[in-house]
Amino acid sequence: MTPKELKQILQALVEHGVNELTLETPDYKLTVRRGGEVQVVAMPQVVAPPPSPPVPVAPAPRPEVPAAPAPVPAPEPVQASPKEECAGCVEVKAPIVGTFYRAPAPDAPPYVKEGDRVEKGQVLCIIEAMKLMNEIESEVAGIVKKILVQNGEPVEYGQPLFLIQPV
Amino acid sequence: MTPKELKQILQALVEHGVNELTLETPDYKLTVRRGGEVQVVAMPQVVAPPPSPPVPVAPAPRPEVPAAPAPVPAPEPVQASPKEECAGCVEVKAPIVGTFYRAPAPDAPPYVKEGDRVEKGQVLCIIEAMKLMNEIESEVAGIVKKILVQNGEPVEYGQPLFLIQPV
Amino acid sequence: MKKVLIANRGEIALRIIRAARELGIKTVVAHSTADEKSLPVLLADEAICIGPPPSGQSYLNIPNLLSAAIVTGADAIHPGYGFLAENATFAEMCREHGITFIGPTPENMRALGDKATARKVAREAGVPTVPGTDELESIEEAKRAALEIGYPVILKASAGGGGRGMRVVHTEEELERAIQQAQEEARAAFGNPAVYLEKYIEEPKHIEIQVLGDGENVVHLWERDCSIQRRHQKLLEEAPSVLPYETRRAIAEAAARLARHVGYVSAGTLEFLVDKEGNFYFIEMNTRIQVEHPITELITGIDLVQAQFRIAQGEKLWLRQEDIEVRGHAIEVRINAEDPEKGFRPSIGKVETLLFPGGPGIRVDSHLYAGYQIPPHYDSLIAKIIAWAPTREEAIRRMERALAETVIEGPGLKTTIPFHQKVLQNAFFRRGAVYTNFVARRMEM
Amino acid sequence: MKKVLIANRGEIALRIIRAARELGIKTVVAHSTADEKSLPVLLADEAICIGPPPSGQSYLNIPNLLSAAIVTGADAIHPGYGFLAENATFAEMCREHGITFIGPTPENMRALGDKATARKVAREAGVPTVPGTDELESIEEAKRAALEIGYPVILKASAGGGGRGMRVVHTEEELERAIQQAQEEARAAFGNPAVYLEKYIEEPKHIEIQVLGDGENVVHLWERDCSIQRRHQKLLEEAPSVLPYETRRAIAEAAARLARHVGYVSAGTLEFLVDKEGNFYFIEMNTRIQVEHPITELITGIDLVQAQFRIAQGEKLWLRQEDIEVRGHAIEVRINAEDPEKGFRPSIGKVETLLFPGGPGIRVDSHLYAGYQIPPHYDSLIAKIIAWAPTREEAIRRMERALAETVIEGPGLKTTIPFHQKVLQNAFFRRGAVYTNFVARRMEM
Repeated sequence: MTPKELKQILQALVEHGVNELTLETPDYKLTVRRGGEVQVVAMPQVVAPPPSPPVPVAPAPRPEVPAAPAPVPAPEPVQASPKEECAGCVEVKAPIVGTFYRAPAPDAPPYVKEGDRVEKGQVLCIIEAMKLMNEIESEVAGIVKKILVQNGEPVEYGQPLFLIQPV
Repeated sequence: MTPKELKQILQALVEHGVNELTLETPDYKLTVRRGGEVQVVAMPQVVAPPPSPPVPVAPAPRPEVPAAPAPVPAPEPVQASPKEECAGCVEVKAPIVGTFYRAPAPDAPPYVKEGDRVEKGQVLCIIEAMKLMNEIESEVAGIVKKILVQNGEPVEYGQPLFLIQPV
Repeated sequence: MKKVLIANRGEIALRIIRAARELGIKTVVAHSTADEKSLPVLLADEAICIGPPPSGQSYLNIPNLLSAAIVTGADAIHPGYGFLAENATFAEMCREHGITFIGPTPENMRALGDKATARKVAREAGVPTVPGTDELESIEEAKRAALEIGYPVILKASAGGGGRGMRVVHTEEELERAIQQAQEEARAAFGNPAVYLEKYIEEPKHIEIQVLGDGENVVHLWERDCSIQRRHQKLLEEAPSVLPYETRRAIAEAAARLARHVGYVSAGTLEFLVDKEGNFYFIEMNTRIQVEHPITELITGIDLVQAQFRIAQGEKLWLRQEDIEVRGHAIEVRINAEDPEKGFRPSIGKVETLLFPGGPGIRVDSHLYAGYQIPPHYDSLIAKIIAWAPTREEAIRRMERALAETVIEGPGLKTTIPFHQKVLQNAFFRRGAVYTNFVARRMEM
Repeated sequence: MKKVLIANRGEIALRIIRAARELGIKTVVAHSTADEKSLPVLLADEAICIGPPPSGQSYLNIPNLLSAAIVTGADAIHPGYGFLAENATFAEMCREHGITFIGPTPENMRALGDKATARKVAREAGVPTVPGTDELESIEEAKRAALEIGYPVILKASAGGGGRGMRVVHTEEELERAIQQAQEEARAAFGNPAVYLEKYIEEPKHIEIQVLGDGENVVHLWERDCSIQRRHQKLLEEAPSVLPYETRRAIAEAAARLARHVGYVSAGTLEFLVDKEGNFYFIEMNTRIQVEHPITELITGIDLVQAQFRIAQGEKLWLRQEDIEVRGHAIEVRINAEDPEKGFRPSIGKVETLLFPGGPGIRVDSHLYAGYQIPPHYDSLIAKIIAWAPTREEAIRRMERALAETVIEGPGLKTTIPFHQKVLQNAFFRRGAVYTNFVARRMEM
């Protein structure tokens, strides 16, 4: 997907008041949540073996219309917590509002990357709030399983930042 | 599906005030709920043996259904229909609005009393509407099991007047 | 007046309950079996079932309605709009049974009941009507009349309606052939070839004047612009119009003159077509409260339904013309359970999720509640949202804000909200360029 | 101004969204985790979580709020009422970060921030305050002062509040003993025996004047009567008051003079006590929008929250005093999730059944929706119902009608609706005999 295509999609979402979108093609999987994060996860290109007889496509899951009146307005769909991706992991959440940075300076290496082992109290990232750099430390010793926020993105209070598998 | 196509679709939805849509083509399945989630799941036209364990498509998140809120205002408590008091009985209902009289004149004996046997077409009571006396006849032959309205009371359209056990 | 029987349903029944309650008058709602669980029935002091769902057997059932008033001890009947509201016989029967009919006298209704009589009365009162002829006898007569009226003219079938047999004629050359075509169409459609001729008014505004009368004195409450229509159904109304003050005043004064001429009692509305030059032509009078009455209430501060009650109780008009002051601008949108994407096809269903707008300048008149099942037997109006603001531009933005926060949802339920949002965004609408064919021409609907 | 961060919650957050939306300004609601599912969060263009439920860590968390404005690209902050609305430091920090604070200047807040400073400023502007002394040094001084002020007088603890250490004194004979008692009470309650003396105003009305200023020009929007209070909490407000026109005008002009004296910017309210003779005394100024602002909006037609936005954008005041015209009468009731039968104990819960009133003259400002769980962390205001009508008597009857059709129900949920219904029926209230101890005296609550 080209940036131009992505931009067109985002523009379309904004223009049409869509809050969330998941797009899966053989080439890519796109998840967009307006006001939240944008993720483009490249899927491995797989060369398909010769065609075999088509298999009936199972109906894709679709939100069922609630039988009972939904509250007004309907609550946002309950999202699978990032934590569910990693049983036993600890979520490190943003304790303040600000901008998330993975490194102390633009040209410096990141504090941690996925797969790193970290100690309790080790700095994982900084959150800049009102020009103050706040270091966020790991609450546990463990392996960084996932970094949930892109460098330079704004984070709100309580937003999950890292998944850490305690060791 | 190209972004342009998607945009066209979204535009179409907005223009047409559609809130929810499911579209299946050989290429993809699209589920859109405006204001809620949007899913575009591209289906491979040709089903190939999975190159890796397929990622199960998680059931689409759906708003939690609250314990059905009562309508506003709450419906009146369901009353036991008079008919339930006498299985097999026929209800004679008021076909017009007016005042119910059991007798043709204040000093006359009532047309019928409970326990009486009546023939089909026999007069059961009169309903006075705008100074006109309307005779109400029995639709069946049977026993008058119950008289449900007091003499001189107003009755509304459809109000049960008698229970008659057909014989 | 102690107790009123409301011979109507839906939002207007609720509106009448509200007026009566504020005046300390008890309410009885007469309802069909289909409306047993409706909000007016649930909120009224009393309710009485008067027939099965078809309105011919319930809301139009005069004996049952009168009988319902008598057995519940109601001393007055408010007919709302539609149904029996303009039925002179019903008003007369109420009078015969000693029940106050809240509305004009039967004599008022008869004087203004059909268009032809109303036009005659208007001419007597010196109020202009659309110039036209009787049935045309000859081409020569048609030519003479058209010349006198001035082109363009429109040919209409005497027996007709719904556009069939109609022909707009711009020049004398076209006239003869057009008459022949119109006659053929009229014969085919109605079995009667007779046609007549009228001045054709291009892009007219539909302007109506609200009046209140006590049989002697009449005041006008200025105008409403109801040009946003689709197939003669009003969809969005506003007050005041964007017409110049002098035009507005001239129309309003003509309307009051006509109402005074017939000794009009109660609330009523006089409809006019207004052409681009500001010429205005009386069409007909509605001898009842109207759906769009709230916009007049918002700009004048006068409660029209309460006024109907007070006049019906014999109160002499407490308002002089100089007491009536217009403040700001009001817009009403009619939210119908219809699908504007599918030719405004009725879209009934159950209302599961409901959130009405609130905050400054917003009024909601609706009989909906969460869980309400919209019955298929009656008209599709489910809510009126009315916005007031100091200026037209602010009222439009306020209405847009209000519609954006409104939620009326249920399985399969569609409403006209998206249609109204498009009207409000339309550049022609925003600059006030509205006329009766606006929806067809600017909205392509 | 392109985007505003709303540093508040509940109905006022929704009110600000509405004003911003009508002005074409985007909205970001800053919210605690407890308000994640609140209506303002659901209706705003964006939302950002700024802390856990306790307001000290969320709605009063200045760094998180400023940071939230910065990361969301908001160029303005509206503080609503309560929380940080009257915090001069917060207003200053907004200014330092280039964010427009929608409200008065920090200088305005400091000039009027505490009662003592505000009284001094009032005296400079020639606005009367309640006559009183500093801390009393001797009995002789107290006697002199009391004689000058005129009996009855009230003794108050310098360190105090909440009625402790207070003593009303009607004659000089009682004075010495009363001072001794008051000093003892003050020492016991606050560890400081110092007391001072003030004129005692019997059965005062609590009258407040709404003003709008741009730093140079100030207009007043007349008064609100907020006398219906329970333990200094306002419960029902109305505008205008029943005071004579001359008194109303004198108070309003004094208020405008004071606001002009400090170069007041934005919307603000000046509170006065008014005695039975029509003497009025300035008490304090609220440098923010107030809960009861809608009644002023309804009688003047002016949107006060939009006015705050426009003034904050640097617009010069577009209203002259003569443009502000009062029409009719408005009443607001505050519907709190409290049980009036149990000492107004908070009664939180889930709103399962909800039906707000509608129809003519009714405005609802509420963040409730069916299914909303009222969080226990914040104040108990859940809805404001406001009624407008041409006269006070009609407004009262309209409010009674509106409350009768309101349904706010859920398991264990109680509201103050029954309390308001009793106030509206009270004969003293109906004839306008209201004063700050009305609820205690006439409602025995």
